[in-house]
Amino acid sequence: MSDYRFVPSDEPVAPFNLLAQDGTLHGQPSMTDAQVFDALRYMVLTRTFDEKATALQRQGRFGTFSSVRGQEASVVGSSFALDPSKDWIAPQYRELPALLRHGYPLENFALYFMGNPRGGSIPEGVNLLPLQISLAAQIPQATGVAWGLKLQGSDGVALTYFGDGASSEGDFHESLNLAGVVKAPVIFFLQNNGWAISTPRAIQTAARSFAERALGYGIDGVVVDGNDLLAVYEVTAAAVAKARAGGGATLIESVTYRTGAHNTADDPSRYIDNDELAAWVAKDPIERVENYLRKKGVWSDSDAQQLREECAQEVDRAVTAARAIPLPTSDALFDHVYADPPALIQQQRQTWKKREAQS
Amino acid sequence: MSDYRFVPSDEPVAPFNLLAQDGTLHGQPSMTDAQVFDALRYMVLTRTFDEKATALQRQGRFGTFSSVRGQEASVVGSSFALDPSKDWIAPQYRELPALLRHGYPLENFALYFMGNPRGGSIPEGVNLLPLQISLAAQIPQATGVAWGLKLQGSDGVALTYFGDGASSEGDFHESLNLAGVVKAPVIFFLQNNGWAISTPRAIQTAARSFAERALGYGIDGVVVDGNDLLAVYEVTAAAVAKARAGGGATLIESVTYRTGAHNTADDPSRYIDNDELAAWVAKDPIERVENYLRKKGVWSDSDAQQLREECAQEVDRAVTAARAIPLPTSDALFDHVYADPPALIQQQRQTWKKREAQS
Amino acid sequence: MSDKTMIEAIRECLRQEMEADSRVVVIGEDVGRLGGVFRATDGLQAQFGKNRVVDMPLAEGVIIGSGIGLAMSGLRPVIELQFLGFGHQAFHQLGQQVARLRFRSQGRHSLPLVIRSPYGGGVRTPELHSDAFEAFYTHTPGLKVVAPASAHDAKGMLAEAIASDDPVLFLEPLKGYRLVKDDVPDERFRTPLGKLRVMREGTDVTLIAWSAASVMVNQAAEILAERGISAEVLDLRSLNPLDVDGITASVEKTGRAAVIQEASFTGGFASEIIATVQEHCFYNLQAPILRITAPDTPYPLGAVEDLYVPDIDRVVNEVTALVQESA
Amino acid sequence: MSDKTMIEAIRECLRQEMEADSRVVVIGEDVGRLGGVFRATDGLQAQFGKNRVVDMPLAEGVIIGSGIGLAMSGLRPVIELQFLGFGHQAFHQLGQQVARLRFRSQGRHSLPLVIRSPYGGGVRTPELHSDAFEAFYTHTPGLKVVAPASAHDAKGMLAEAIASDDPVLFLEPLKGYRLVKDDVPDERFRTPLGKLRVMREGTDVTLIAWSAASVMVNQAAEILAERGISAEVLDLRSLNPLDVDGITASVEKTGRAAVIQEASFTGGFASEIIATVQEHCFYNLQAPILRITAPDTPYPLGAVEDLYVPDIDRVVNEVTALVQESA
Ligand SMILES: Cc1ncc(C[n+]2csc(CCOP(=O)(O)OP(=O)(O)O)c2C)c(N)n1
Ligand SMILES: Cc1ncc(C[n+]2csc(CCOP(=O)(O)OP(=O)(O)O)c2C)c(N)n1
Ligand SMILES: [Mg+2]
Ligand SMILES: [Mg+2]
Repeated sequence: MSDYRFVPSDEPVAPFNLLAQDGTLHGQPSMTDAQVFDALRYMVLTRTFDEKATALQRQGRFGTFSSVRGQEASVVGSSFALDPSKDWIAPQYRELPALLRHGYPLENFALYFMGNPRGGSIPEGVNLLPLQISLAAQIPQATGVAWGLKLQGSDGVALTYFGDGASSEGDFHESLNLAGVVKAPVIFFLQNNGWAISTPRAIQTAARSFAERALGYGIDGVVVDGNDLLAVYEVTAAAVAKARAGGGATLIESVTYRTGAHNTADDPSRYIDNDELAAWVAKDPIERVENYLRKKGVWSDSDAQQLREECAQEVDRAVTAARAIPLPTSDALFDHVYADPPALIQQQRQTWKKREAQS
Repeated sequence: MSDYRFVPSDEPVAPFNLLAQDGTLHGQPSMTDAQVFDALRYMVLTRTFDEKATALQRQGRFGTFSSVRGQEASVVGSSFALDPSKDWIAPQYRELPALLRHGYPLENFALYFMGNPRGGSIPEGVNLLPLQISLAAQIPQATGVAWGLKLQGSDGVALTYFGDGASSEGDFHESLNLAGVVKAPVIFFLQNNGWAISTPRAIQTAARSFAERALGYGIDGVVVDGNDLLAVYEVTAAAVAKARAGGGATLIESVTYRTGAHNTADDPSRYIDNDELAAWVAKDPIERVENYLRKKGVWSDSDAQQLREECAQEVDRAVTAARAIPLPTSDALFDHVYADPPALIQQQRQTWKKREAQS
Repeated sequence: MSDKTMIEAIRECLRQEMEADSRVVVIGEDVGRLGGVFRATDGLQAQFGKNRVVDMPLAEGVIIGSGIGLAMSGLRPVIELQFLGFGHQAFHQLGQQVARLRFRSQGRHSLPLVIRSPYGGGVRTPELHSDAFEAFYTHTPGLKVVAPASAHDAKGMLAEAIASDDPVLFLEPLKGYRLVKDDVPDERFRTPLGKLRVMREGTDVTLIAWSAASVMVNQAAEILAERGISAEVLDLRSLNPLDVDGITASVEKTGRAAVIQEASFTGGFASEIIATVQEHCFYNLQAPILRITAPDTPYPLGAVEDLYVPDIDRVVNEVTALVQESA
Repeated sequence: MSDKTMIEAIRECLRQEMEADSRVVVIGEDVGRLGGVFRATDGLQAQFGKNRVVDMPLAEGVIIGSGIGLAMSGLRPVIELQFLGFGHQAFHQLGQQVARLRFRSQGRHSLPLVIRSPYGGGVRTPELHSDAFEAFYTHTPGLKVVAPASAHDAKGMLAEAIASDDPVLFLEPLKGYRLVKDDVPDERFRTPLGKLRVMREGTDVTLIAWSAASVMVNQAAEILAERGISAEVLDLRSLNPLDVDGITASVEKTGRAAVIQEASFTGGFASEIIATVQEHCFYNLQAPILRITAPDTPYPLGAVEDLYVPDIDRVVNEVTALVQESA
């Protein structure tokens, strides 16, 4: 860990990096080739999903949603450092591949963004919090989960995703501070993707880096190149290992870029700088991994082609399955609100059912 | 400023200090003797008030309130760096001498803690926010005041007081971050007095110092010996000068100690460490200033005696005046709630008046 | 006069008030370059500069809290809360600070502060974006709460709110932003707070609503009329101050009342209206006052929101039953 | 059985539930070494250690938010909010997260979480410490809200809340902590939520209250009895779930009702009760339902709080007038 830890200094911190865009390696990654293949699959799968869902949304056949485009290495690299059987994820809303790897079905994600409450359903045993729309609200919760695991003697950790925008909320501060005090095994994974809707990073904070904030909470902070799958994995795995060993929390700032729109309702041409965008598109994280594998001689055009075909099929399957699910009835308003629903709510359920039957 | 600015380093920061407890000087203070005399007066005045009000409270003749005991140098030194004609103070609740110097009458303070709403009244022209009970809520407001002064071309600044406890609230983070972004001329004056009621500093945060947090907002941070009047003044005056000149915000951590109870309802014997307390009582800020003046040969026992007599008289006058004010009527519930009260509230006022007349 | 959508009326009001008074500043998330996620502030930063139309860091607490400070320093801030649901993040500033500053400082600090926020459902927004949370704010003494349903009122009441020395929470029906369109004067004008608007006169029953629900209820009244039921429709527009006299006069005339709200059943502002009506019109009432609301469950995702928010059918059916059963 | 003050009953309940279930943990400001500012948790840290009774940094948002996480991880947290007014700082966690987690995760995550908080006035606390803010939480679907008035109920209902898989806001009348004293079983027991308590039977009028107001109203009923007015006093105890049947049965019998709350007038929980009573008992009511509340102003400083909070005199006078005018 000590290699990446944010060490107070008067110099701005350069993000930790292992892989150049052309696939050249700068250090010793600990990800195996098998892991990289698997990771690449999640990256391409969600890129495929993003493209398909965006197209469907334009035709009015899908809801508004936020794609992970451009941030795939950041999300996949970090989630690969977790053990889904005992570690937890508390997501924001832009981390589809992490959810999938952790066990959340793609079909549910599609269903959720088609507006069906059932889409929110998290399978039993999947250690996941719901998608979070109320920015930063998941950060205290992740801290609590991690702390609770520790109190109960588990060596599981919690990792929470959130954006540069969300980091300005008070919940960020309160959580990192508590994590420092109780030494919670939590990884605060801040995706600095340059934007919060139309608000650029420079308006979000005057800090040189977000990671520096870790100092003020007595936890470790790191900055990593978020478009570098290997580096993100490396840093996150180190933070996870430290947390498991009782070393407490880490704030990881993953420097990346949202190369798509904020969501399918957003028009970034109103505010985005085209040159900046182009520069980041040129750092595409999927290309970078493929360049790496090609350089190693373990990846060919036909491998790439086959992967894309498989992903297209998987996405089609999930979307078709989600679309085949009938529209929910009024019961969907009442299910799961309470473990033990008050009489008044039970009566309302009946009233709603009756009204539905009559119309 | 650069002498005190928190410079990132791997070493813990030692608080900036000018004056040893025995009155020996370690540097070049910019406070004049006249200022020091004046400051000492505020320190002794409020110490006198605290003792009197505590005694009255025990007899049931005064409300629960929080004394500034032990923190007089911290509060007085910082407030002396302000120009009441254009600078603003946003207090917490433990900064009586700063309020007095800024123009708030001692009588109002007494009235407020006797439970009379009129005590909250701030004279026109006094640039003060109300006492803040909802911890940290004044910090965003101070940031807004400072920013507003700047937007309107004034060179006034705002200074806000808050405790180590309050610094854990989200409002702290959101405010310092905004101040960094808009370069608001605001001084965040954090009084680290070791305690938040019974919660010690070590449970409040794992950070080495609170001042380090400044880095994460792109503003300056300083740690100062809060029992050293000259040092506190020096550091605050530098922060004020910087803010006036357009240099933005500063976080000042004033390291001091609450040598009294949290408030008159609190029983610190349940949680306080007696040795720690004794060590801090030995650093009494009033004694330190008097030692300094004595060493300079400008202070005698009879000066000290006279000052205390004057202060006792002033406190008596204020408390007597406050006690002479008749108990408020039900109008006090309705006055000043709205600039333009809704009809319903006007009717309620009449109803309450009528009921009062009948009973 | 010209036909304007609600969002156009709001934007025009902001522009004109900013032109007329240089103390008026606009702050919020994405209000500058983007012109707001609903474009209410479109063009304002280009016209008035970055010091008067400010994109803020993403933190509702300090957006409201610093707005309080801006107001104390002499400005007249108009804050855009991106969605009313995120008022929860600033609830301590809204409920304890904004609403009480004048009282706590015993009149030393006025708070000429407007908080504009889109609210309400019906347009398939994500979770936590659609709830009609007005009842939290109408139970907050010191805070005025306005919820217009027409473009005309949106312009006139926003101007009034900006001119007010009391803080005003200004609720905009996001469903109505582009759907609602009516005649609005081109020049500046003000519509006083505290008077309801009779949208339609009637004799059999008084239907009471505000914001987007008023529009829906008025359409329902049309259908009721075809069925021979003459409904008077009141658009409250201003929730605090509340036009108790206006409500009372109508219910005394019709003898029946229904209150329609988007919010969940228990403890919504409808309950307040009902408590008030039964107090003032007890001896005129021919039937219990009807409450048409969402159920006591959280606002759901888009595919079922039409089952959640009261609609024309429900109003028509339930009001018909009310009138027939008490005929 | 033995006489216990309310604070003793609460403390005993916490201790016994912690002994019975090692998943129960207590977190909050000053709950450890100090035992809470009202001593509700006195002795618990000494008995159960620092991992089960935790002094937290001063930040209500993360106290509630991390409590959610503790619950998801398998514990059963009991959170002390030092005063209910500071729920505002955590309002986003309470209103949008605590109340909705089960719904948002479609049943994946239960939330066995209790938030205890002293509330209400009458004891000269500082600003923002005394407001009766229950109405914010009764308008929050998914959150149960309990407000006992006796030591017996405090113990039994707190045990029930801790056993519940739904989140419960448990409101404790700080005025009653030491003043209220009644017979409480020494062993563990549970009082189900959702049933009101008839404090006194009567025939002329139903007086409805909860928490500290119940105690006061019951004393007023004594005086009313001396004046020949027979009042039935209902202590609601549980606000959500609400015992609508119990309320209805009483008002159907008496034909008159008054609701008494400490909170300000507009939009308090009293309005909800009135809306409900007029719906269910319309044809039994002989007079408008009376509302006895504080005015629509912020809770004031101590020297005038007795003018603000409803008291015995007001209840006696206003209820007498109600009964006489409609006799
Ligand atoms: C508390 C809160 N405030 C405002 C919003 C509206 N909103 C949705 S996304 C967004 C920007 C988020 O930016 P960031 O956290 O950087 O995440 P990104 O979208 O870049 O992944 C905003 C302002 C919200 N959802 N929640
Ligand atoms: C938001 C909020 N939470 C809790 C409290 C209760 N409370 C009053 S003072 C206090 C401790 C404050 O500590 P600190 O900020 O360090 O100030 P100090 O009293 O030491 O000057 C607490 C918890 C409060 N007033 N406001
Ligand atoms: Mg972002
Ligand atoms: Mg302190």
